[in-house]
Amino acid sequence: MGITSKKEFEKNDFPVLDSYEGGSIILTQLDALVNWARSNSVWPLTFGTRCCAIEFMAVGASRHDMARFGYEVARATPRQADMIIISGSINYKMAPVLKRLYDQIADPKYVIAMGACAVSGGPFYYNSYSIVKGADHVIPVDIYVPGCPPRPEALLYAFLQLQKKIKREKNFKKQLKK
Amino acid sequence: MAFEKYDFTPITQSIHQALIENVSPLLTTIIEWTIIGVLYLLFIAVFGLFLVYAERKVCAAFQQRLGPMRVGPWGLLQTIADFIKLLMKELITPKSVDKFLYNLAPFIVIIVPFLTISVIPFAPGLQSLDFDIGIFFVTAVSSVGVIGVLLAGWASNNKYSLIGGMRSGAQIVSYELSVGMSLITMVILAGTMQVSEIVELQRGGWFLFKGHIPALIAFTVFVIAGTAETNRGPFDLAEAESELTAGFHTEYSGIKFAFFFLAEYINLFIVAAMATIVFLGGWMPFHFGDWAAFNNVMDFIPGLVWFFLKVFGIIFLIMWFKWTFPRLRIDQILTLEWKYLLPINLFNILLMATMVLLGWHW
Amino acid sequence: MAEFSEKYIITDEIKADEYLVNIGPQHPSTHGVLRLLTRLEGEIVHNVEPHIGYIHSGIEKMTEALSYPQIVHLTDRMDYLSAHMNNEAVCLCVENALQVEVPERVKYIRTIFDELQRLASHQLWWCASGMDLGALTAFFYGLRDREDILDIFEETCGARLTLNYSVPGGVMFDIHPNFQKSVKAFITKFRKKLPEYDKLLTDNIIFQNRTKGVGVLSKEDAIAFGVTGPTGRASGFSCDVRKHHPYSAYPYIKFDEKLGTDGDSFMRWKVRMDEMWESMNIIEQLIDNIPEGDFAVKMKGVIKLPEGEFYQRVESARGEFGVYIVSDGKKNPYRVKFRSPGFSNLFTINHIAKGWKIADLVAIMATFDLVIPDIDR
Amino acid sequence: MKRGREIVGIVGKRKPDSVCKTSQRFDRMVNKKNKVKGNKDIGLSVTSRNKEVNLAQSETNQAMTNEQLIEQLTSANPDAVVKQGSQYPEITVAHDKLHAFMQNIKSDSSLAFDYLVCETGVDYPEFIQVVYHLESTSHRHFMVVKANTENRETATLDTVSDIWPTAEFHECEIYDLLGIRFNNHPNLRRYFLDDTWGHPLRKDFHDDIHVVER
Repeated sequence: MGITSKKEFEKNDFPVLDSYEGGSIILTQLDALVNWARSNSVWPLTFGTRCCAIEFMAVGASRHDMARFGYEVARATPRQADMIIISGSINYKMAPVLKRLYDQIADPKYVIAMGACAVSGGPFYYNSYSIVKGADHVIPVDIYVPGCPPRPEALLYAFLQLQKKIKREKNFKKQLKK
Repeated sequence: MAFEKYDFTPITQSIHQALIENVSPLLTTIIEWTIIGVLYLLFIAVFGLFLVYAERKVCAAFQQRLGPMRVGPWGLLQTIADFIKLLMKELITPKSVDKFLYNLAPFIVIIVPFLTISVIPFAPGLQSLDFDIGIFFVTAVSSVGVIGVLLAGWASNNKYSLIGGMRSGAQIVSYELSVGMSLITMVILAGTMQVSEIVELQRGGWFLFKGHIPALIAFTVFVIAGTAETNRGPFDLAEAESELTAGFHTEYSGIKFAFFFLAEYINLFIVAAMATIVFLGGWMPFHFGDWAAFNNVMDFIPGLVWFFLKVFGIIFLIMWFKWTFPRLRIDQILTLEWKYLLPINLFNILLMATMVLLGWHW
Repeated sequence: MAEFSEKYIITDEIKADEYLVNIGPQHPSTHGVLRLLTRLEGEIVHNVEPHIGYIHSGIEKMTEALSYPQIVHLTDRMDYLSAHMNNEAVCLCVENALQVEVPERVKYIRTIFDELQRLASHQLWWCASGMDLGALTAFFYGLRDREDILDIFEETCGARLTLNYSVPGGVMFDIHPNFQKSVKAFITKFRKKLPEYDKLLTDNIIFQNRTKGVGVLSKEDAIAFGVTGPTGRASGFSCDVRKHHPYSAYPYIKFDEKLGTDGDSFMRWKVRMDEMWESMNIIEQLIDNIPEGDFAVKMKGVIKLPEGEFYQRVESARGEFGVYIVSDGKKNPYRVKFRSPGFSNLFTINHIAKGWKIADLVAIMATFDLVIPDIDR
Repeated sequence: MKRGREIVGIVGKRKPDSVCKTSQRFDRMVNKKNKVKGNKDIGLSVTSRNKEVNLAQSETNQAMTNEQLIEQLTSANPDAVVKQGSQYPEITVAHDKLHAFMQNIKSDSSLAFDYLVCETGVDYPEFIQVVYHLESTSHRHFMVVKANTENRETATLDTVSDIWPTAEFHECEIYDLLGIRFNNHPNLRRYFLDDTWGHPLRKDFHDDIHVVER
């Protein structure tokens, strides 16, 4: 399905209203509001392991400036962060630490696996005795960004994809069904 | 004068009259309290969020970036999105914390700006509490905030928090002195502690110009000490990110963290407002000697606008500090206070007293 | 699966007033996943014990199953900020072992890339350590100028960070036609920008108070602990491999080895700032004189090193980088050891941070310019 | 900038020796110019050491040649094995005499190997070898010392961390990856891996769980 016009692109961009059949209007609108807020204010944890961390820094810097999308406030403490960008490889000694960091983040939390190492082990897939073959062996990952290291534009695209993903969430309906 | 037409006193008076004629005096008081409370709550929420946005834009400008752009026009809705997100975020209470104090701390911190803001005259007639000890009240109440910070540091059961809390305690207790003394210097000049009267006294010229040398010294000291008291860079040791992750609020998440965040910015506003009132004539317009035409044009601008213009000027100055200077070390901060600012202040009070006594001011 | 238990290994007993703080593995000041087990009394550091291995990837073991051209591509994942120096070290080692003389053009290109990489690395160090000291704006200024160098890299070799540009026998492909022009433009621009860096931090009174006299490393200690690079040179330890064991085009050019005297954090800062000027001088000497010729010599399809042991030293952005290859005559090495500068540098932390405040520990860490994957390999 | 044009003469296929001469001549010219102009140097307290660099001169800086070095070492330690034709002077010392030998070459003022560049281990079928790359910062010698352990199973060697403090950390790394225990080491612990792991750089290390072989 190709996107031909700007209008169609925008329609694809906001699938929230399309995806609700029935249900109460108030909760739907509330859902849309909360998702709008959440998707536009995702604060990453300052967490970098390998080369990708440098590209992550480049994304935060003047030329690429991720602050435009509301991803600005990189928090050093996991309690206040919303997202981990796993930038680099995770080894078996680091894996419990990463799991713990993920657990310390308050819900809702998101994970971006940046770079080949975090996606699959990358260059350390073969013959390495200590690298976990993909960070998704340790914590659930929302967005995968390939590349070694990915370009800053790729990470920005991942942010936009994450925004789209957050906008599809159903927070209140789930609670009602319970 | 021309700007008297922007006086809010008739409006507040008419509301008061209408209420007191129709309902009992007790109910009048309750209704007025409620209105004022709601108004201040709204003001703090909206203005706090706006200051966060302003800080982001200012720092982006310093860093040759754009800052928030995508959420609303020019990213204006960014902080609202942040606020809703923080509101909806999970509140984690770690297992080993002192639960009562841990939950109490953010409220103590947020109460302080509510108390201090009550004596600030935004415009003629737009002030809820007009004590005769207004300045004294501000200095007394603003030191309550440190208790919240200390509690947060202690109750979090985290070593980073504890170090941050202790740093903050040492720092704020020290800099309270400088803030108080620089205000007292100006109180000597004014001869009163009543905030509205201090503003009224500056009708002929701002105290910064009236008191010339000692007033300038007091102003400089006040801005430095005020920056330190609000825990902002370069004095942000309590939450020094590269050393203590997030300092005293390391363990706080969601809206409790937002309280700390908001309180910091409202405190910033209060420091700027106090500097405006005491040194820059509050809502008084800028007048220049005998230039009647110029003065009339200045009078045309409402007092509320004047007040916020001055406040934003000082807030911008303090933001400028933050985004330019590296952070000090704890012993350097205390050295700065006890070895430099405090002696300068004591000397300055003497100078001001002599000057007032001999009538060497305009 | 082998389980990792979190153990506190403490060399001597904790005294009554002391407490332990775990700085890291996730902490903004450690620049990666380093864990510093710190014993504090109040704010004063009594003991720092670095715990590494949180990013250990076993590159040395992996190389035993790879051929020599493949090893080159793993090396820039170690010290990714001096990726080209690492690549070059392996290439030079292989070329030395095979007695291959690379064309002059390659030497010039490699040296220019070395210095560009050093500039980029020092820029990143500058902005990261500015952030550690609390000056957040520095972070953005450094990265802004770094992008210009990355553009030059990208133009020629298609990569921004992990260059993979050197191969045994030369470089991967010839320089881009615009290369000389854009390098010159960058140098002209950066010569104007660099004084800005000094204005923002070096001349700042708060910055000087934070760094002067803090964390002094004496020359004797620097030699004894094997501290190399700008960190060692700040202590007066003349350890520049470019001077003492010149390789590539370094014998042809004239440059100063910046030596400090005090060995404190400020001197480490100053030496790096001066090295940026010196790097630009080196590039300017070379950029107009790149000789014509091949960009690589023809190597055999399968490179087999003669039996023996080969050691090659290069000066990476943070010190002496060494490659030690033991070959048994096959296409894979028998054993490869990377002597990383960060490994030796890191472990002096305990020696020099004792007695300073926790904020000074951060300042010392910042001026050491550590890259953790370089230490862990 | 003008400096770019000062060394135009060296471009081409000239040999390093001629390069040095020309560059020296140019340098003299540059120095004369700089006396008038004053070289711009922002280093306020950083002393610049402008030494003539070339391969030949850096060799002459050495107090003695490699042959003399080997001769002196072998005369003092007759049972040390010298390898011929290697990149650097190379000496293999018996494991029980290692510590005394190392102490000697550091304290001897004519040798003064005070800088341990690199210490590493190599696993051979019969023994594990520890390789020390040493440099003298005063004489600029470079030398390789090797010591073999008696066997692979209980590989032990004397520590040199009391001679060069940096060895303490390199030895921990070797212990971690190759499993050599160092006697008298102050704090021998595993840096990278846990006690439950084997020693991965040994040739017989196999790990079917973590390693994907190719």
